[in-house]
Amino acid sequence: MNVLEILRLLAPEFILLITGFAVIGVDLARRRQDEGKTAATVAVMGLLLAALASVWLYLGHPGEIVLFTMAIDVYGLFFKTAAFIGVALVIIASVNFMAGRSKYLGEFYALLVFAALAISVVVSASNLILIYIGIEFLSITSYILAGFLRGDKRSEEAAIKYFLYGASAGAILLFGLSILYGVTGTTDLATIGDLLLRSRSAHWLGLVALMMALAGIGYKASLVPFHQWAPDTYDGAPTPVSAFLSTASKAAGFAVLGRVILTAFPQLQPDWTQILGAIAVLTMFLGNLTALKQKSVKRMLAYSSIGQAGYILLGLVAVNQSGNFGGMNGLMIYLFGYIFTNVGAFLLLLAIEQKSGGSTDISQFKGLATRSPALALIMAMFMLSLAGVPPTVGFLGKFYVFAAVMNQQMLVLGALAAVNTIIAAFYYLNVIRHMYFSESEVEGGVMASRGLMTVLVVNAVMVLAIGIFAQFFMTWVNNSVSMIIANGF
Amino acid sequence: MSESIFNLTWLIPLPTALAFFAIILFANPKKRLSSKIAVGGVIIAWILSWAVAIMFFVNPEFTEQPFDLAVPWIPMGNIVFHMGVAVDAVTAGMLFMVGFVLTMIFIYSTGYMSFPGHLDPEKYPDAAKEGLDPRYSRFFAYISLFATGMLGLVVADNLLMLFIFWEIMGLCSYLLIGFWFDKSYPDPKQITPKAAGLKAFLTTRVGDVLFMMGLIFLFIHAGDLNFQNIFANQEFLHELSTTTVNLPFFGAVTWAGLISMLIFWGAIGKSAQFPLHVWLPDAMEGPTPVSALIHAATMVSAGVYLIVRMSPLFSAAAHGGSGVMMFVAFIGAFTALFAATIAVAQKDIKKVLAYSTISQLGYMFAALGIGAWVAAIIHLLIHAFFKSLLFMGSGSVIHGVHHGHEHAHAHGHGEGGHEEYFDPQDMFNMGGLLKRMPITGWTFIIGGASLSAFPLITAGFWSKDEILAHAWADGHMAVYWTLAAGAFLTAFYTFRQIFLTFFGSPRTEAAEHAPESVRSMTWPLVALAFFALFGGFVAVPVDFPVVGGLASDFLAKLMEMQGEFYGLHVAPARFDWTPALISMTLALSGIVVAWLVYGWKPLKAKQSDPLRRWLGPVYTVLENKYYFDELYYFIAVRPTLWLASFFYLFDRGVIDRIVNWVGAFNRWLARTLRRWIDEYIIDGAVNGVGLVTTWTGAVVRLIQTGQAQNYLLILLLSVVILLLLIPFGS
Amino acid sequence: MVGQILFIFIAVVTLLMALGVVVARNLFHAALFLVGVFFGVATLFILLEAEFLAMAQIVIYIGAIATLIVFAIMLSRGMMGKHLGKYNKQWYFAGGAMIFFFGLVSWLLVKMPFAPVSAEAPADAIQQIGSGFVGHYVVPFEVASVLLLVALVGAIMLARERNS
Amino acid sequence: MDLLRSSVLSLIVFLPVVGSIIVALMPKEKEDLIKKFAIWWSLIPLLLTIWVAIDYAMNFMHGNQMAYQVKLAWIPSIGVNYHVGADGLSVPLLFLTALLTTLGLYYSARVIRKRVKEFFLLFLLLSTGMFGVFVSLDLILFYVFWEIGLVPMYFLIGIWGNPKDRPQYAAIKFFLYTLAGSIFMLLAMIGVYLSTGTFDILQAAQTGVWTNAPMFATLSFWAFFIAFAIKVPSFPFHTWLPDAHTAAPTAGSVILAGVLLKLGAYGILRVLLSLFPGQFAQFGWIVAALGVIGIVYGAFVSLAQTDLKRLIAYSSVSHMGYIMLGIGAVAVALNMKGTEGAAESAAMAFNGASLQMFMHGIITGALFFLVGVVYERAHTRDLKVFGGLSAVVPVYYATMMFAGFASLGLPGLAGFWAEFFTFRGAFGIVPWLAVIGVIGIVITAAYILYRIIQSLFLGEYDPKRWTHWTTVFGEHADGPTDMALFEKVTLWPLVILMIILGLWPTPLLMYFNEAATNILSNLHF
Amino acid sequence: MTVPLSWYLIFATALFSLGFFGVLSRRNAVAVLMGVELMLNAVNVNLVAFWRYLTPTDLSGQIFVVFVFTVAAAEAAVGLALMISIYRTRKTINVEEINALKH
Repeated sequence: MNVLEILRLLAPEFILLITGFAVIGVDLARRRQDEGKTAATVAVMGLLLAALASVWLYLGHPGEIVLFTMAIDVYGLFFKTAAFIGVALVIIASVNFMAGRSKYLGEFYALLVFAALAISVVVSASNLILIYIGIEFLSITSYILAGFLRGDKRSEEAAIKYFLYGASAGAILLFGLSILYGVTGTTDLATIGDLLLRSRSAHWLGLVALMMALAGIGYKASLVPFHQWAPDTYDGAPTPVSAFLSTASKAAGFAVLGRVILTAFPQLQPDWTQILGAIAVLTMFLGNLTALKQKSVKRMLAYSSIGQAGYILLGLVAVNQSGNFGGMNGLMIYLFGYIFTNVGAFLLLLAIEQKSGGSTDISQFKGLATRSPALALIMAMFMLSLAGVPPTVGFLGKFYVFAAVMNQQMLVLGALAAVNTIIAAFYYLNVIRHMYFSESEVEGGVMASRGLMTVLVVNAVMVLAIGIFAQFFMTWVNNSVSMIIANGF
Repeated sequence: MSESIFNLTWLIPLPTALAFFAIILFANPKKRLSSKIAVGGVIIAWILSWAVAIMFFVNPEFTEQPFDLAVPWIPMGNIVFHMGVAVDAVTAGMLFMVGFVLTMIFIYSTGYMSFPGHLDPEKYPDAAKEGLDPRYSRFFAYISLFATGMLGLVVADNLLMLFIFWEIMGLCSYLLIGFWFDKSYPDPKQITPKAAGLKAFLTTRVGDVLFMMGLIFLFIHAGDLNFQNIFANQEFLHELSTTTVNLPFFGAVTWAGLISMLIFWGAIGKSAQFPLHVWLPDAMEGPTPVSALIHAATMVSAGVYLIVRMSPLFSAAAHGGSGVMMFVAFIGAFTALFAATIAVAQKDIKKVLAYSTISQLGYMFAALGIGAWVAAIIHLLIHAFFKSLLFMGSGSVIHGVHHGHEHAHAHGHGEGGHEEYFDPQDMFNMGGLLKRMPITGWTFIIGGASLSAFPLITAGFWSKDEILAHAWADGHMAVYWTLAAGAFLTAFYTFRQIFLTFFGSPRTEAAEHAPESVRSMTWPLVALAFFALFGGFVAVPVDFPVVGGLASDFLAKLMEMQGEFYGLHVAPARFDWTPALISMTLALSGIVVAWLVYGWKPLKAKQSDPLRRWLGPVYTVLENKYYFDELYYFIAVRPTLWLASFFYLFDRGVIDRIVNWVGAFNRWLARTLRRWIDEYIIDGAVNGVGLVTTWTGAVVRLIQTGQAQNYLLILLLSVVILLLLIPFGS
Repeated sequence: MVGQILFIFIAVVTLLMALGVVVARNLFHAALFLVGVFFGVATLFILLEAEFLAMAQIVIYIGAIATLIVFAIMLSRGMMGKHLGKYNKQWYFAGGAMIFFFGLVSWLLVKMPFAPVSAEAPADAIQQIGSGFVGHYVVPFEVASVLLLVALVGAIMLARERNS
Repeated sequence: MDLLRSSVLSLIVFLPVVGSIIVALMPKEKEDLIKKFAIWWSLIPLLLTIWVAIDYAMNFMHGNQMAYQVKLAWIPSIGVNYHVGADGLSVPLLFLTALLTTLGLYYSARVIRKRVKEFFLLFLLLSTGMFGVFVSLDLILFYVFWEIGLVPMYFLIGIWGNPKDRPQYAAIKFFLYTLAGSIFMLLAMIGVYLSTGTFDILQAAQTGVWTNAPMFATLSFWAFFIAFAIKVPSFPFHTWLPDAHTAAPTAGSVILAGVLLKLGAYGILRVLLSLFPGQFAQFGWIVAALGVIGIVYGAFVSLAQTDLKRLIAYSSVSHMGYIMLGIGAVAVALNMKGTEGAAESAAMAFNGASLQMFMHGIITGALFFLVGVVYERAHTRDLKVFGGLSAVVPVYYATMMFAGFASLGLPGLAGFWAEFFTFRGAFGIVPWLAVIGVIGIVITAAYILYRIIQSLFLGEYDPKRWTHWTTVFGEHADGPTDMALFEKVTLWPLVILMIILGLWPTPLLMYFNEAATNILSNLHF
Repeated sequence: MTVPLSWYLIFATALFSLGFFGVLSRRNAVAVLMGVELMLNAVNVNLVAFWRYLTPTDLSGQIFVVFVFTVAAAEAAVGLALMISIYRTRKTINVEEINALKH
């Protein structure tokens, strides 16, 4: 394992590290005059470069442990690419929004880059310690990002709540990991998996560790019993940060959950299928039903993202060997599509917030179709994708997840998921209804900055493209799944 | 040569159809032109039909192998349904009658359709100037379509095509009865034309639906509906009359019985027999040519024609032991008597004729019921002639009285504004019109005599007597005596009508000034009067002492031969003195009694009907037609409307709410529809989704308190629960 | 035998001090108790022959974190005057839940079939830890360094006096 | 030639989308350019469908296989491919869709004044969805087009519906109904894949679905059936129809009644009949019973209506009952293989159901246009307000008479044949249900004559009863004005079709008859 | 080596529970932070005990503890910074009053 090889395999991480410092450097050099524009461009360049690196790495189909703790495999690389693109989109869109709001814009973009770094580390961590340090690194950067708008009461409140919840959940996660370490004596996931496979007695001990770890990781993916911080934080945090939190960091949560469960606890499948299944149903129902009641679109999106997390978890619950309907490919394509849709939806709120001076109430959306048809069309497309109407990517994701659930003959779960789609369809349609059918209470079209517009168009195109050219993306997802499943079972 | 003539049969319904489309597409604005097109079309059809009919009469050998020309028309499954035209003795007879009567009525209506009384001229200036009905051309379009329907029905070679033309006639009768749709009467109880049209269509529709069921069952069993194919092969009829199907409360019924019963109900609907008769009298609201055309000559007789066509099936059913023939006879006889009784107490000239038509049709069905196939057909043909004559006569009387009323009114006799409504059709406003309208008068008397079967000289006597003779000969005494009573009453009300309208002194100024009708109206009356008198000789039985040998009853013989072809063994009625004498005495006594009551001491103006005093309450019952209209309204119309509104409430209330219970938008519904709010709160418990969303709302408020430490507490509790699951869960 | 008595003594003292942290009305006393707990834990490390950790514990926890907390208390002193109740409304429920949690987890841990190995702690533990940082766990090490940097930048950015 | 043959179906399906994209690119202000373009553009698929009809009749008539088949891989990993084809059943329906779309666009060009560009864009998109459903032979492709058809209709009802009829509530109810059904259908489709290994309808039919697990087969059957029954709509699931129809703009409700309702019925005939013959035979009588209830219930409720459009909407529920009765009869016949005449009655019932699909399309399409005609002038649909219009607007009266009488099944007009065949089939197989259904015919005659013709046209015309009349172009008028040229051009093709098909149904029946014999022989009848 | 492993585990769990109780019930944010520190310390004891009794030769237990130190430090820094900035804007450090964002 010579240095060049390490450099090649850990290329994305190194690139991000350098970009982070470069961003801070550039911002200092510009002495904070240009509201972080150059810093943002450098950050975006770095992220895209990292994304390219991980795609290039991906094509080489690596599947090996690097430096004892980093498992560079197609599974991890898939999530890295998705996260990097997500963060890049967030940065591009938020330049205009963040311009007047804070002096430390250089730090803001640097933090986002470091958050991306944290995700790329945690996603391919195959060692308990690295998992813990990665999650805490991601959490801490998120606390700061959440509380970035110093003067703003909502942003600080969001940050403090997130901090308190994250710290306690982190402690419980740590407790779980320590028990796991105690039981198996090693910190490497793969060896833990083999040890637990062999010794029957460690069976339910593993479960205790898993339950506690579930709390720690589950909170990141905002699964129901551990989701309560999410609505307040998404609502309070600056919208680009909410976009980041609800997509990239959630994807990281699912990636870690997937890796830990599939590598460390494969033989406990009957147990965690039931528990995760129950959690998934709870998440879907609570997320969707509360979203029904929301007046503010931002808060509605927060709860809808919790609901969507329920669906994504279904992919994991119904994981199985069969090539096409293995569940994990459902989870991944759903997540991939979800990142684009949710980033798009939150960022669109930016434009609305800017126009209405901070309020994201549904009444702001009334008659948007007449005032700014392009934005309305894009938002309608995101809503339809979240509702799962073909030919969008949302449908593709739901299709594969449903397929996996049906493949495992979990009819009740399938039926409950279907009912949820109907409930969810209602409040997604509600937004469309306000935009297209009712008269606008607010005058004047909604102005979106060039950066935001490009991001929205890119997202909208991706949402449709993945839906239609499903085959291209599915092959990409399928063989990244075969990697993780093969060594796991 | 004869073969080529028959090839023209399919052309018969065509001219009037082309006339219909020509009028509605092109000639609508020009009234005179459209009437010329219509009359031209019907004349061509008349010539063609007479050519075919006479050609058939001339060479009777066609009864063995009736002419049939069919073309493949509709693919059904792996067979193709053939449609075409057929001519046999019955068709020939009908063609002869229908062609002629249609033409007479078309010519008559060109004169009759002048500017109607109930429209005020200012609204239709040009029509008033021309003196024609504003919707003159539309009328001719409708009657051309009607003519197509009737002609098509007569020449049809299969039951489905017959059914199609049958319904087209139903449509035309609806359009024509409701022709003066904007006419309304001060007295709300009196039925308006538009309501009469609707009533006619719906009542006949009930019959048609049962007819369609019969047709479909026949089609299922026979695989084909062509008359000659089905009724010519005996083993099919035998098989049909033996296989049984058990119905809920009828028990085991043979298929033949069931099909013929259903088809008979179609005939009951169309020919206005007992249970479904209510629409015919109200159909008099239409213009008189329509009443003559539809409700005397053609449409109502279509029902009889259908049963005549179906008689092989009926007789097979009878052999198979089903009582359908007896049922037909009973309905026929009962309707004959029942309608006659009502006719006695009517004061409207057209209503009397309407009930008399129902009664005469009753005679025909009674004849069919007792198997007198030939008598029924002959009475059908002859009745068409004198009944259309009577209707047209009454039309010209009404026309005259109306003009008289206008005339009197114009001369200042009327006091200023429109005095109370003057009904030109009410016989008690007429009197002594024979002097004013001689041609109409005398032709009317001839028709009346023929209707009441004035012995020996009128055609009506021979055809009705034939039926009575058959009833007597075959020993159906119950049927015979009802028909005989009916005959007496027929004579009585016919001559009551004649004495009231034509004899005595005019009771109103309108009657005094009633002018004779235009030549185009009176000339057809004369032509029909000729047939009313001499038509009967076609049916004079051979062995009648004096006149027997004179005219060869070739038509009767022709029908008998045709019967053989269809396996109906129709015994020719040997002439027997007793029934003939009884019917003669009945007819004469009817006339004498009528003379005693109305002719001897003619009524004065404003004098009510003497019968009212003698019959008292019975008279009012008869006048109100045994209250059948009210009865049907009570047992049929009101429950349907009530059921409709009940289902609608059920639809909006229950199902929608169940749906809302399922759909998640109930909360949203409450928010947007304020007026529903009470219902939402009242049965909030009922609609579950509303409940679920309020419950989750409450739960969310409970746990999403915004307190970070509450969240942590719940985090702890969830971890504890998860840990508890392990020892107990797996 | 001596070890056991020593362990029990240290454990009990540390737990009492921990209770003090939680119960102390005055925040200052709580901070002091916290330092005591850190010290107790350090002695336990020594008992477990993890000397390096004990030293690190003292330097980091007491030296850095405790002082940091004291600074925070000093900075938010203004609020001290009001002395409103130290517990929020839900402390009863939380207490009960915690006792139950403690019982459940300790029951689970005790039931665990651990097979203690009676080997000696390696002499060159510190060297091994050092080589561990740059050998097996080099990636977490780097990540930890970046984490500290980010925490640094974030803390300054959040807590800086607003000059303008 | 065979290049055209293989690409014609795809052209028909995707031309409207291309059209809608071109419309999207056009500037919003140039409204009449958009209108002209949309109408001429929709003519191309119409001509193509006519060509397909002729070509199919000439040389694909008696081969028992799908014509114009095209199979391209779409998502090969799970065997989903873009597999389209047409047979006797879908060719006439394609023509119907194209015809109604062109007429709808032509009519709306002069009537729609609000947000014109979006209207035409959505309308073209809608026709793609409908074309797609009629040609797709792959379950997922079927599902995707099924949903694509849903979204534009949602907007059409919501945006252009008139405010008094709660369009938003109607739109959302319409969307959620269909979505609820189709989600469970999606699960059932996945079930089909799991049991047969393919999404292709034809192959799955051969291998037989869930042959080993009857419980799943029944569940999947009911999932499919409910999704289609909601769309038909059959009895218990119909409450969305009246709201959607009354709220939708004229052209919208024409397309909704003319074609969208047929997607459900077509789905049953194409998918259910071939994939679940066993279960369908077992539950056939329920389908027939729902049909009969639909006929009678729909007829009675229509009788109670005072709003013209809502009345016609309920009449569609009743008319669609005939289709369900026909289909139910076919299903019951499946397990009456032994008895003679069952095969023939089944063919008749199938013909009846498919005929009713086409005839109801043109008849109710015409009726809704006619409602539009009167609504554009009187701006109200309350029947109590009109009276005696027959004298004032004769052309409108004549056209409404044709449409009305065709709708009540008068022989000589199109509606009769559908009813005749349906009852001919139904009486042969489920006589008792058919007898109840027959009541519907009388009530249909009642509500059409009594509610529509009577209150609209007959009686005394007095101008004082309703004063704010306008001409169809919006200027004030003191009374109802007769049909404008564009309205005549829209309606008369439908009336002519009604008359021709009424007198001689063979040009249409030969397709359906051929499809009936093929499908029933595939079920080895 | 007389002290059995389970004693350490029980002690660690007790300390953890006390810490969590502090987090759950204290009003003052800083006190909550102290609770968090207690919990982390408890887990450190746990880790070291496992290392000592189960895998004395493999030092990953201790290394884990060192990383926990770094995380604790970083967390404390960021946490306190947040609390101070909130104190500046809302003049309160009481967790209960920070509940503007809810349901």
